[in-house]
Amino acid sequence: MIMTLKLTKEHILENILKGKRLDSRKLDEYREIKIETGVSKKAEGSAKVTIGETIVLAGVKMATATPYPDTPEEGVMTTSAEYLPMGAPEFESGPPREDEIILGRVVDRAIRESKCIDFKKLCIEPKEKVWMVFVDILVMNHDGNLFDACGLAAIAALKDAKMPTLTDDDTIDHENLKGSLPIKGTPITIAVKCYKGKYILDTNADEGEALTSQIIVGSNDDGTVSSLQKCGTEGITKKEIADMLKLAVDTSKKIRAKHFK
Amino acid sequence: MIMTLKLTKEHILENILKGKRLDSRKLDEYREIKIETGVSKKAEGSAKVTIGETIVLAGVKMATATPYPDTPEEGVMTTSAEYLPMGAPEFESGPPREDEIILGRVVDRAIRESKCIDFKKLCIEPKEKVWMVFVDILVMNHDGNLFDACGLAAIAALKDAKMPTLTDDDTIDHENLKGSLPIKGTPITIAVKCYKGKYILDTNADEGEALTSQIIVGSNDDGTVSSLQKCGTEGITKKEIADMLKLAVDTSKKIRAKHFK
Amino acid sequence: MIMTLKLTKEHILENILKGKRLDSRKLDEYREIKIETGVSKKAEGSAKVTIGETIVLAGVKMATATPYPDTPEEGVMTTSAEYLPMGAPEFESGPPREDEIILGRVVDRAIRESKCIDFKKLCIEPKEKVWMVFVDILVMNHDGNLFDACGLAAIAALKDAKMPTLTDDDTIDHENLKGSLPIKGTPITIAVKCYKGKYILDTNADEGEALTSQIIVGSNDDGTVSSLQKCGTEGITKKEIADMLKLAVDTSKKIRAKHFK
Amino acid sequence: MTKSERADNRKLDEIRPMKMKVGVIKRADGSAEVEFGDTKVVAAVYGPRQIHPRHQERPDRSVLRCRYNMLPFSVSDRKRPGYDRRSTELGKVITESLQPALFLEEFPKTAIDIDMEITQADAGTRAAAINAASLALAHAGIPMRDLVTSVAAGRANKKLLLDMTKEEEDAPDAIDLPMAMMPRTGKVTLLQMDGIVSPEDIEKIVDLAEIGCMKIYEAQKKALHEKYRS
Amino acid sequence: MTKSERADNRKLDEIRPMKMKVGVIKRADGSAEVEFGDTKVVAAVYGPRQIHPRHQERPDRSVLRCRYNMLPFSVSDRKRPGYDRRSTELGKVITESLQPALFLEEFPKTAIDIDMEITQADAGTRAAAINAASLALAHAGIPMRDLVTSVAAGRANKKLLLDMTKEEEDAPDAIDLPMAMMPRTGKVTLLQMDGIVSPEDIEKIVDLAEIGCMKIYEAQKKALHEKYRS
Amino acid sequence: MTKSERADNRKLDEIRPMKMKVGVIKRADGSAEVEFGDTKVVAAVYGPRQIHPRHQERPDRSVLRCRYNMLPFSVSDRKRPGYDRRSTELGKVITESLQPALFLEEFPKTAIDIDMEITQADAGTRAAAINAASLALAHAGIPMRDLVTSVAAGRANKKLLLDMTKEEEDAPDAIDLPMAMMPRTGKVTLLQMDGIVSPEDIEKIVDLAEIGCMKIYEAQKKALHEKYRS
Repeated sequence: MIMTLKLTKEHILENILKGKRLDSRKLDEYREIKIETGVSKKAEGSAKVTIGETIVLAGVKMATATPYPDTPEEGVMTTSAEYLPMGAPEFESGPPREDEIILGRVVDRAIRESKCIDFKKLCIEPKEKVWMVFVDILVMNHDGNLFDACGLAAIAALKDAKMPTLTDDDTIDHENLKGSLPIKGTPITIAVKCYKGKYILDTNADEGEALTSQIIVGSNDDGTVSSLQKCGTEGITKKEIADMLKLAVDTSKKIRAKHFK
Repeated sequence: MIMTLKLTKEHILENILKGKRLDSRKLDEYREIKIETGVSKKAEGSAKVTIGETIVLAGVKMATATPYPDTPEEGVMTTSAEYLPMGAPEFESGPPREDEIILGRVVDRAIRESKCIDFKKLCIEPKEKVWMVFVDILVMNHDGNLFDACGLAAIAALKDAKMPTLTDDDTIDHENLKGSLPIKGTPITIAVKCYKGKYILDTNADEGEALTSQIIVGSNDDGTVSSLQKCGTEGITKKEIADMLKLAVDTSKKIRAKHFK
Repeated sequence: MIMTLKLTKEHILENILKGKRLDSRKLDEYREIKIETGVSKKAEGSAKVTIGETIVLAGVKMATATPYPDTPEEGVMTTSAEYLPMGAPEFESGPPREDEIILGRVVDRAIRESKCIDFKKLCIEPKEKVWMVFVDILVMNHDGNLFDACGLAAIAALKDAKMPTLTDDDTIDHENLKGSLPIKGTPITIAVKCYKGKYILDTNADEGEALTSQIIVGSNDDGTVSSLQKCGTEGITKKEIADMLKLAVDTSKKIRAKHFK
Repeated sequence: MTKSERADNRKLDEIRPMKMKVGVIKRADGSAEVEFGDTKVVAAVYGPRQIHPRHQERPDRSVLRCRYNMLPFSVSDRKRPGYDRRSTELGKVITESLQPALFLEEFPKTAIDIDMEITQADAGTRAAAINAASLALAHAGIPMRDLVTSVAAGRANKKLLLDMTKEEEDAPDAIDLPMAMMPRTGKVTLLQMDGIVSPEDIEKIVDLAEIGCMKIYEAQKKALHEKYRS
Repeated sequence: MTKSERADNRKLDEIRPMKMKVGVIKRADGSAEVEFGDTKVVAAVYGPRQIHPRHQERPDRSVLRCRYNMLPFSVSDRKRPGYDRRSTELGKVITESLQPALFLEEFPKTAIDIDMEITQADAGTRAAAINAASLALAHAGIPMRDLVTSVAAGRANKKLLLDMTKEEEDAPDAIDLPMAMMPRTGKVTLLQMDGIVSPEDIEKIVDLAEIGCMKIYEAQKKALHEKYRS
Repeated sequence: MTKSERADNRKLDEIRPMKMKVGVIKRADGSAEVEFGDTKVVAAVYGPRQIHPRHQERPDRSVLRCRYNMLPFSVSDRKRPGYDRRSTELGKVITESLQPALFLEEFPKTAIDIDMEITQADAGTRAAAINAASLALAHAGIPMRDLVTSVAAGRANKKLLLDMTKEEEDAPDAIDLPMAMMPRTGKVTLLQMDGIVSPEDIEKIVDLAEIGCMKIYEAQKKALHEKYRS
């Protein structure tokens, strides 16, 4: 899948300038996206997202915690992404690498900043006890476009999740679930890569090696944007920013319409 | 003590096939076992076990802790084994290695699964406060057969231990001890090595390098078995399992009779 | 600044035997010392100390904590020193190195053992809640004599510190400060190096590489000593100890008089 | 009580519904997904390949390295990511259960890495992981003496049982004996046990586990055939 | 409300009082201290130099490594020393914001290390850190295509603002957009954003940030001239 | 009160009952066990030997590495295993106390490793550890200028005392001064102190510690003779 030869990289770039891709997709064309929910019975919510050969799992677990002193009546969420060693030959288990941290934080911000979760409703007792939502995202097979895949998996797992209940002696009953998480809307994360004025969506692993400049856009049902992050070691112009923003918002609408009715 | 030459290994194996050992012991013959208790005054209980040149120290300390939610009226025990850097040239201090973890966990299970400790009696206040028993086992000189030595040291230290008391303001008084731990019976861990139909007990360091296949059996006063673990990279037959089980149980009876009246 | 050539080291040592230094200071002469306080608005107290080109920052932060069981009515203090990567080409970020740990612990002891802080006054509620004082010392540019610089920065930051207040719901208000920390006196840490009967103060980075034997003395306003530590891989005589002690106490008096009226 | 009276209506020597699928992780050299009832595991193999860190390299053989990992949401109370003592132990005993089937001396100076991820845990995770790893090794084309096949047998409520559920494992008299073997030679390559039992009963439970292994062996071979037929 | 009505009486497109000083850390190859209002940062550069650990070495270029670190007392509640996820992320995005300005291929097999220490934090720390790092690189004599210059713009209380304070960032409708650019070419090298906003408003905020960058660029050049005049 | 009035009836300049035994850890190149009252320590030496990790190697000398470790059950409240700041500090100061007695330049590119394990702690553990390490070095046949010998002296309840107990260390006016020396030359190789005291009293306490070191030196020599006589 990954051809490490320099030739491949140059070949990919030459084709993109002509508006072509090696797998004959258009520059803004996605591979097939599949979203399955409820894939792990032990999780409060879970989702498996495949985009082409890329496979990502996300699971939601809940626990109780003390709220932060500055938001004594709000629940908390923590999102992290991890590359499983099985996901690619170059992944190895160990402390979280920069790329994993950024992946987790970008997905986290897209969800958090969209304010789609009503954290006030996750308060059990002000100042004392709130629900803590863990979103764990695992990359099982890496064939590119992890930002889109992880963002979709996270929001799909959150929307799939049911609330656990508290027993009389205040322990959590993970079997007896009741109602969904308080979520409104579907924030979606889209990575748009750019190369000499061309904009490319859903890059596979080889393309991702060749194309590093990108912005990742988290946007909402109403077309607003709630998070933005540029990655890569090349500068981009203001015009490119505006174009890529528009492309990301439009693309998120299509995906939302198709996969989250 | 450890001769690393391949010759040594072959020499050991050839002799074993003839039923002989380099130090002229029989295959099922132990080196001298010595068990001293009360070797560290600061510990609630302690024991030093020597088997030939192998030296192992175990100490018991107690603290208070919150019980696990699923056993709100039971105390807890944690057992760990560590190779001290002094124990052999190849030991180095650092994070626990696989072998140390398995050594600690096998000894832990032999004691825990025998149910010799009445954890209910280690409850101070249900759901709130129980006794936590720490068993720390240290390998001071490694000349083989660490499973037997560590198992003996752990149970001897537990049987030697006295309960600390709680002061009026709920701190632990380690000077004012009162009564033994609630222990019945003497689970004993025996490692039986096998090589082409021969069963060997109490291997020294050189023999241990040459012979890796073994089962470690935790057994009790009444001849029942409460833990079992195969180690080593060779398969064994069902007949060998049955033979080794019997040998382990018989051996544990002899050691129990001699060292724990 | 650091000349790593052996020649430099020998040159430094030859000169010291003649009572001379490469920068033409006398053996007991300091470079210029500057102490600025209030250098970080977010800290409860802070100080920047420069001695020649050496720059050290110290900051005090306070938090609440549970007291130690054996001192249920006393606040606690923790002091640590860290080499910032910017401080010298040989510093690298990572786990604390031996030298950093010793630097932090020597400064901590000089302050703690002088009993200049009245820890009883840092009790909020006996057994339950006390103030915890964090003193963080950072080496920003290392041109020698870190013990003196860090000791001065720590005590200057502590004397600069104001107490935060507690809000009605027991959170800390770091904006609303009230009164100083309960500190009496000014313990000062002086490192005296010795070489063949010569005593040298305030060594720069090159000199510090050449001269490793030293004692570090923490002393007080009344001329008493409250901490002492020998460092370096050479032995010293009893007479040298006595001489160096006296030199350190006298020097601390001069510095105290000049910089802490 | 009849033989079929288990909470899930299985017979005493019946294995939970199994699913096995080979070739689920495209980037890996070999992979498989295995389900036993509500226990699910994915295993993937990389290798033989260059070994990092290099000091682990052996001049005369390949080094087999197995990682056993539970995903954070595979259990009721979230599991903190990262190694713990249990997973370290299981990585080691699983390595030892698979090694007898491999010809490591044929691939000197390399590593064979197996990553086993438990995606849903309901008893028998180590046996499921071994079965999946064994399929993934075969799928990777790594030469093997035999498939390694694994199941736990044990006792609950005075009955000897095959492939216990979490519920059965919680019985007051429960004993749990996970075993792995190479069916062609009958050699046992993993054997662990917890719980008080007589040596005679251990032999019966080992026999029961052997029966289970034979059934699983057939299922493994079928899964491999399906992969290569398609 | 007039345009000048911000809590600190600044105009909407006004930057907080700036101080920039080059050459503050003698041991380093280059260094600078930068203040924006109550935010203070010191940056120092070492390199190009030999790289440790050696496996990070690249045969065809220098490796730029940026550390962003908040001192424990730079914030209200003491920050535990050591890396956290936020500082790891910022180290990475700051690296990417500076790299386009450098000629890393001219120094193969070396590292260029930048240490940025936040001594006092009141919003805009990453922008201040980039400005300081850029000055430190220039001071170290490392060839650059352009200075990199950075500021955050955003929205608070329905107004679009430049260089927000911590107070402004806490407004219920706040959005914060830190940006870095190379002024000569107008290429944006860092862009992040949090908070709900329309794509059109993003464009306006980017324009505002660009105005800020131009002002900071002048201040940076002045600070370098002062250093070299003296 | 007479001079002999200490809680344990010792004289002010009397050392607690000592036991010293050489050669207690067979695998080590040298070893010793030392007791001072209720303080017990075992020390063992490996080396000169190849050094790992290799980057610690020095071309012109051996590297002395000392580990000081308290066993978890050597103190009243269990000590968590693993390094802490105190044990790191003690490892370093003990290294510096022993190094002056060794000829490290005779064993370039090697390590000499000393492991000191406190099995029972009741004051004076670092002094006991140094005495044991010194015996272990001699037992390992490593050439030394002199044995290093160590004891703590100090003050409690207004009296200057040798070899204080934990109880004495807890007196409100306590000062504790651990010292090590090479008796033949009188060179002090370790000196630490905590507690408020005049410079004049420090000199007296150092004199007292010197007296203690001389007594311990005799005991060390006797322990070595006993080992080699037998």
